[in-house]
Amino acid sequence: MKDEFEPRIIGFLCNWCSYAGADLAGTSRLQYPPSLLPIRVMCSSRVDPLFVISAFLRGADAVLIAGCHPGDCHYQEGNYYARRRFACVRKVFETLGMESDRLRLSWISASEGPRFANVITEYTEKIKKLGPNPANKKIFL
Amino acid sequence: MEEKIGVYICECGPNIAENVDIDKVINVVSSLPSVGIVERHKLLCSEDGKKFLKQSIQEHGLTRLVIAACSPKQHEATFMKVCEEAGLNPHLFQLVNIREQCAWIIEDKERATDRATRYVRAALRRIPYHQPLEKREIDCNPDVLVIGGGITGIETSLLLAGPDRKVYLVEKTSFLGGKLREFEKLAPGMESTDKLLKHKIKNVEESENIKVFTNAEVKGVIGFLGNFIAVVKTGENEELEIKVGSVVVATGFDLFDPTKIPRYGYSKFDDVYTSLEFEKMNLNGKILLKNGQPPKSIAIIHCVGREERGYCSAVCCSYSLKFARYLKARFPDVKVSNLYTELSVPGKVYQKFYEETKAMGVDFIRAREIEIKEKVIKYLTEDEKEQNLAVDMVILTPAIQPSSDASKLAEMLKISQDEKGFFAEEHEKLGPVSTSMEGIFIAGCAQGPRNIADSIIQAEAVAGKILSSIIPGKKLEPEARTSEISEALCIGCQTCLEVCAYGAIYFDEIKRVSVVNEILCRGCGNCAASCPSGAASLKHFTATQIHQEVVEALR
Amino acid sequence: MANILKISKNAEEGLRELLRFLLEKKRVKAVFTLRKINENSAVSYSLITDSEMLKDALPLFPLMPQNAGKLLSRLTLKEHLLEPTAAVVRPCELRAFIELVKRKQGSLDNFIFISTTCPGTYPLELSTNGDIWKKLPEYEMCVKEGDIVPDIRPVCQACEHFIPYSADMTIALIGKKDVDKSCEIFLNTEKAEKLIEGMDGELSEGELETKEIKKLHSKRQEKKKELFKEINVESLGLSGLIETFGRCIGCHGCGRVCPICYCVLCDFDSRDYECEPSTYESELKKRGGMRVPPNTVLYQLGRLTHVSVSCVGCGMCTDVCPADIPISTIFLKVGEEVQNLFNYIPGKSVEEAIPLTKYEKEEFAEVED
Amino acid sequence: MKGARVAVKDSIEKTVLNILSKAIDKKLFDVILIPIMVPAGDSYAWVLAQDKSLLDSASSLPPIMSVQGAKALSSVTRMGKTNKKIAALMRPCEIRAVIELSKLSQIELDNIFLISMDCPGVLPLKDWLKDPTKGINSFRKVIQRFVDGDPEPDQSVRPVCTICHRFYDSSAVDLHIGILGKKGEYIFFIPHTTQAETIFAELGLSFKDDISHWQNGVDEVLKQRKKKRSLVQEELKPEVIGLDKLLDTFSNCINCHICQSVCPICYCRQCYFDSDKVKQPPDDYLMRAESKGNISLPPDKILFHLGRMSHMALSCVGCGACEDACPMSIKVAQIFSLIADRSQELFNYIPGESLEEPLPLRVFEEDELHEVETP
Repeated sequence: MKDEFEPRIIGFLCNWCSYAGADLAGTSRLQYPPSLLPIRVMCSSRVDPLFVISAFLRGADAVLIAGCHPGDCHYQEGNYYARRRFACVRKVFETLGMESDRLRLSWISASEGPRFANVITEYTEKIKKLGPNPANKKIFL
Repeated sequence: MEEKIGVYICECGPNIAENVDIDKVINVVSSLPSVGIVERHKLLCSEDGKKFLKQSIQEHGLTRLVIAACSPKQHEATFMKVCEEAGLNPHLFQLVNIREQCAWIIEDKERATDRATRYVRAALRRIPYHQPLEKREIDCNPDVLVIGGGITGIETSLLLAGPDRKVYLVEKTSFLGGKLREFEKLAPGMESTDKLLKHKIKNVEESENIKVFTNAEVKGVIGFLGNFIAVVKTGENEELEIKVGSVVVATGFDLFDPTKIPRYGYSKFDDVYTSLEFEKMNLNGKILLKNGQPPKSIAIIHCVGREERGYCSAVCCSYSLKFARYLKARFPDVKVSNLYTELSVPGKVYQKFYEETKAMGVDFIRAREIEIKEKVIKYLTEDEKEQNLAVDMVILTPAIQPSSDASKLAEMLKISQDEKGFFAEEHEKLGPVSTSMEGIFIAGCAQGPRNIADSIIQAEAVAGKILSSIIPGKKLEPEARTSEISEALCIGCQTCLEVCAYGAIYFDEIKRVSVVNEILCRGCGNCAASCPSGAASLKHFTATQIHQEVVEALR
Repeated sequence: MANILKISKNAEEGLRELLRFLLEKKRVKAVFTLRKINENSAVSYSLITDSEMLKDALPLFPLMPQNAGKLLSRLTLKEHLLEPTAAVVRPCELRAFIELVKRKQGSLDNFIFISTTCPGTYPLELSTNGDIWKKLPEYEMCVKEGDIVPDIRPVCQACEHFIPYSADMTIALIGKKDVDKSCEIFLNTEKAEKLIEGMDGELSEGELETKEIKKLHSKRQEKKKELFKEINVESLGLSGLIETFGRCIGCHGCGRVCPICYCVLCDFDSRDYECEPSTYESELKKRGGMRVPPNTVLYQLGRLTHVSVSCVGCGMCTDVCPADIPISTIFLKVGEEVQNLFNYIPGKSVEEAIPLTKYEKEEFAEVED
Repeated sequence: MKGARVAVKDSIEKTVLNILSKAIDKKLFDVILIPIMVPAGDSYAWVLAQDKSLLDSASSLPPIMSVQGAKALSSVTRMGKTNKKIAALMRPCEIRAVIELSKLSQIELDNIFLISMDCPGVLPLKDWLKDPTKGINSFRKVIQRFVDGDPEPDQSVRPVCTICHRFYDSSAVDLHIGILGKKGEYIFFIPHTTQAETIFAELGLSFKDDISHWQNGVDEVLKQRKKKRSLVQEELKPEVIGLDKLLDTFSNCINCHICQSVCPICYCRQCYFDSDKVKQPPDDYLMRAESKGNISLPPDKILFHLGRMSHMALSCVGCGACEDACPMSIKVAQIFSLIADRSQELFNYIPGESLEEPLPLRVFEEDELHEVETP
C-alpha cells in the first residue's frame, strides 16, 4: 500500500466552475484518488504557463488546468485565452520530447461533480502508468 | 511587527472530525514557523464558533489567520467578516478546504489526514505573502442615461424616473416613439397604437424627472457602474456632460435592405414595398398603386433576408397577418397571398390570430426561390412545381438587423456585439439584459429581434435590475482582489490591455505604462498571466503566493 | 513584376550611392546602417546624418553585432520618428522590429526599410579575430552562385525567410552573377519609387524570386532538416534538456540580446524566482542535492514559452552564448511548431495580431477535454 | 601560524574530497557546496551536495569557472540564513567575492563554513568547451606545474589568472588548503577560525605542523605574479589610457551586458544601464548623430563600462568571469584589474580580505584624500 506510486497532480481550478465542481463531487460523497493538490484560482486565465512549467520541474507528476466550458467563463472569455496559452506550452513540451501527457486542460462546470471525479480518477490512472515525474530526482535542473 | 499566525481547524460536526485525525494535523502544524496557536472547534461557522474565533484573534493578537474547514465558496465570506469584526484585515486570512475536497472524498482516514495536513501546510506557506487589501467605497449615482426613444426606451424611462432618480432620454430623430409611430394598429389585438404610445409619450414629456433630448446623439461615455460621464450632443448642437450611474441601450433595429437580393425586384419594379413603407401608406390611408388605383391582389413575401442574415426575425409573420387585416378591412375583395419559407406564430395568442386571418380568405403559400417580375411572382411550390402568381402589389418583410450605428456605439461603450452585430448580453440566461460592462444594460431589438411585448418585458427587466442594484445613496464596494501593474516593471507592451474583457486597463502615455482601473477590474487575472515580465499581478493570487502554495503542496 | 533601379556599381557601392543620394537630396534625415567605426575595423550599427560618413558604411557586411530590430525599438520606443529615416536591415531584423512594434516597443512611422535577399551572417567570433575579412571573397562567390555560404551561423544556413516581407526596397544579391558590377534595387512601394526619383541608374522590370532563390530555399530547407537532426530536438526529453543546458552559466545573455525579450526586467531575474532557504531544504530532502543558482532549465523553458510565438530565428542567442549552447536551433524548432499552431509568421505583417492576444471560439479541441 | 600536514593519496583532489565526505559522514556538515561535473561532462556546476555520493563527480579545483562561486552562494542565502550547515569549497577569488557580497547583504554567512584552496588559475571557458577531455588533462598539468613551484604560470590558463596576486587565502576564510610548497606530496590544512580547528579535529587533523614550506611556496609564486601583473598592466595602459583608446578597446562591445550579469560584484537586480532611465526619445539620438555626423548604436557603450567600473572597482576581486564570458573577447578583466588596483590602493582596501573592514564608500575619515582637493 504505502510504497505504491501515488501520483501528485497539481490542479489549478477556476473558482466558478471547476472548483465548485470539485466541491459538488465532495458533497455528493464521490470517492476519487487523493492524488489532486487543488490550487484555487479565480479564472483559468490566471494560470501563467510558468506556473505549469515550474510545478512540473518541481516534481509534480502532472499538472491539470480546469476551467469553465467555453462560452461559460465567468469572465466571459478567460478560458479561451487559457486554452491558447496551454496549447502553446504543451507544444513546447511536445517539441522538446517531454511527456506532454503530464499536462492537461479540462473543462468542468459547477454542476459536473461526477465528471470532476472521473477526470481525476482517469487521469490519475494514466499518470500511474506513466510513472513518477523524472524531474523529481534531477539535480542539475 | 512579530508575525503570529493562528490556525483553526473545524470539526464541522462529524463531517471532518470523523474522517480526518485533527489532532495529528494539529501536531504537525504546531511545529511550523511563526505559527502562534493551533486549535480545533466543533463548528466554526456557528454563532458560538464565530464568537470564539473573534475572541481568539483579539486575545492572541493574531496577525494572520488560517482556517481549515469547508469550501471557501461556503464560508470564506463568513470568516472574512469575523476577521473584520476582530480588527484583522480579512485578506490576511486563508480558508483551507478539508471537507469537500478532502474529508468527503477520501475514505482512508490516514490518507485524508495526510492530505489535510498538506493543504494546511500549503496555506501556511502562502499566508505570509498575503497583503492587507483595503475595502473601498464609492458613491453611486442613481440617474440613468437611456439611449433610444422608441417604445423600449420610453418604457424604461417611465419605470425608472422618480423624485430621486433622473432619467436622460436621448433620441437621434426629432420625435419619440420610434418605428412604432407609423403603426396604425398592433397585432394580435388590433388595438390602435395611439392607445399604447401617445399617452406614454405624453407622460415622458410631462415628467420633470425625465430630460428628453431629440435630434441628439451620445458622443462619448466613460466611467463605470455608478459613475458614468456621458457627453450628449443636443439638437441645438451644444455638447452637454451628463453624470449617470447606469446606461440603457435601446437603440432598436434597422430593416435588411432588400436591394441586396435582386430577385425581389425592390426599387426595380413599381408597387414593391417594404413592411415599414406599407405601414406608413396604411397610416396615411393611401394604400394605392403607382397608377392611383387601389390594389386588387397583394402578395406579402415573408423571410426576406432570413437566409442571408441567418436567423428568423420572429415578428414578420405576425405583422404580415396584421397587414392582411389592414387590407381586408379597407378592400374586402382584395386577394392577399402570404409567401413564406417558414411560418412562425408562437405563443398563446398568435395561433388563433393566424387561423382567424386565414378564415378571412387570406392565402398562405410555402414557396421557395421567389422571383418578382413586373406584376407577377415566380416561385417553386413545396413539391418543386414552378408557379406564377399575378399580383399588382408586393409587400416585402425584410429581416430585422442591428441599427447602422450599433458598432460605433458598442465601441464607445466597450460592450460586445454578437456575430450578427446585435449587442451581446452578458449571458443568455444568467444576464439576459446585462452586458460585459457592469452598469450598461440592453433592451428591445438592440439586443435581438423581438416583438413589442417582449421589448416591453425587457424594458421592465432592465428597470428591475437598476432599481434593485443602484438604490439612491448606495455606496459601491468594488472588488478588492484586483489586478495591479508595477510601474517599475511595466514596459508598456499593452498585452494586458488587449486581453482585458472589461476595459479595466488603460495606458498612461506619459509614463508609458499600463494602469489598472481598480473599480472596473473584476479580478480574473488574465492580464497577470499574459504579462511576460511579471509587472501585472493579481492581488491575493500573486505569482509568489501561488508558487509558494504549489511548492509546499509538492513537498 | 516589380520595378528595379539598376546602378552600375557593385552592390555595396550602389547601395552606398543610394544612401548618399537620399541624404544629400534630403529625402531622409538619417541613415541607419552598419559602419566600420575604427581602424581595428570594428563594425557597429550607426545612425548617420552626414553623407560624408557614408564612406565607412558597410551596409551589406555579413555580421549581426546586434539584432537591428532591438536597436530600432530602442530608437523609437519613446516617440516615433519625426523625419524620414532609411534603415538598412536584414529580413529577420525587420521581422523582429515588426514583432516589437506589435508590442508597442517602437513605431514604423517615417522608416524607409531597405533590405536584401539575405545570404546570412558570420558568427561574432569571426569578427573578433578578424577572420571575417578574409572570408568576404568566398562569401561573394557563394552569393553569386546562390549557394549556402560555408561557416555562416547555423540558423542562417537553415533560414527560409531570407526574402524581406515588408521592405520598401530590396537589394537583390542571391544568385546575381554580377553583384560585383551592378546593384539591383527592387522598389517594392510607391514610397520607394518617389524616394529615388532623379537618381541616375536605369529603371527596368524583373522578378525578385528567381529560380536561384527557389533553389537556395530548398537547399536551406534541407540544411534545416540536418540541423534539427543533429540536435534531435524532438527526442531531447527532460534528460536531453538537462544535458544540453547543463553547461549554461546563467548569464541570461541569450535573453538580453534576444529582440523578442523586451521586458524591463526579465521575470526570471525578479524576486519571484529567488528561493527561500526553506525551499532549498525541502528540495535537498527530495533530491539529495541541488544545482545552484537554480532554475537553469526553468529559465530556458520559460523563455521558450514567452518567445516561441514570435521567435524570428535571428540566432543572436547562440552567437553570444559563452557556453556555446545551440539555443537558437532549439528555439527555431520550437518556434516553428508553436507558430504553426496559429499559422503565424512572426514579423510578416504588422496588421496580424500576436496569437496570444486573441482567440477563436472554435479551436484547439485537441488540447482540451 | 600552524597547520595540519596531510599526505596526498592518489591526487590532491581525491585527498580533499575524501576528507570532506568523512565530514559529511560525521555530520560535521549537512551539505557541501562544491562544483560537480554536469551529466554531459562538458562543464561543472555548483551543487549543494547532501548525498556524499555526489562528491564522486565533484572537483575541488575544477578546470573552469563556469559560475563564480559567490553567485552560487548568494543564490542560496540571499533570502535569509540557512539552517543547514554548509561547507563551501571555493577558489580564493570566489571567497573574496563572497565576503564582499556579505558586506552588501547578498550573502548571509551564518552556518556557512568557507574553505579555500591555493589556485593555479582556470582555463578559458571557450578553450575548454572545444574539448573538455583534453581540458581535464591539460589542467592536471597546470596544477602539477603550480605545486611544483614553477613561478612561471602555465600559459593555457586565462590571462587574468596569470596575473592574479590573490591566489592564496583571505583571512576571512574558515579553512584554507595550501597545496603549494611540497610538490603535491603533502597539502596543508590551515585553520583561520577555532570552529575550523574543532571541526577538523573530529576528523583526526591536529594543527600542530609547521607550514613554512607552504608559506615559502606562496611567496615564490607571489613574487613572480606581482612582477607579471605590473608588466601586463604596463603593456595594457597604452591600449586603454585616453578616451580614444578606451573607445577603440570597447568598440567591439555589443552591449549584451553579459560581463555585468556574470560579475559577482554586480549584484543589482537590474543594472542601471538596462533600465528605462537610459532610453531616450529619437531626437536625442539624432541630435547626437548630427553633432558628429553619426552615432553608433546602441549609444553609451563606454558610459556602461565606465559606470560599471565606478560601481564595482573597489570590490573587484579580479576573478575574470567578465572576460571569460565576453562574446567579443574583449580584455574586460585585465582592463578592470588596472582600474581596480589603483582605486583600491586609494583606500588601501583589499576586497574580501576581512569581514570587519567596511566598504570604503560607506565610511570616511575627516583627515584624508587631501590630494584630490584643489586648495
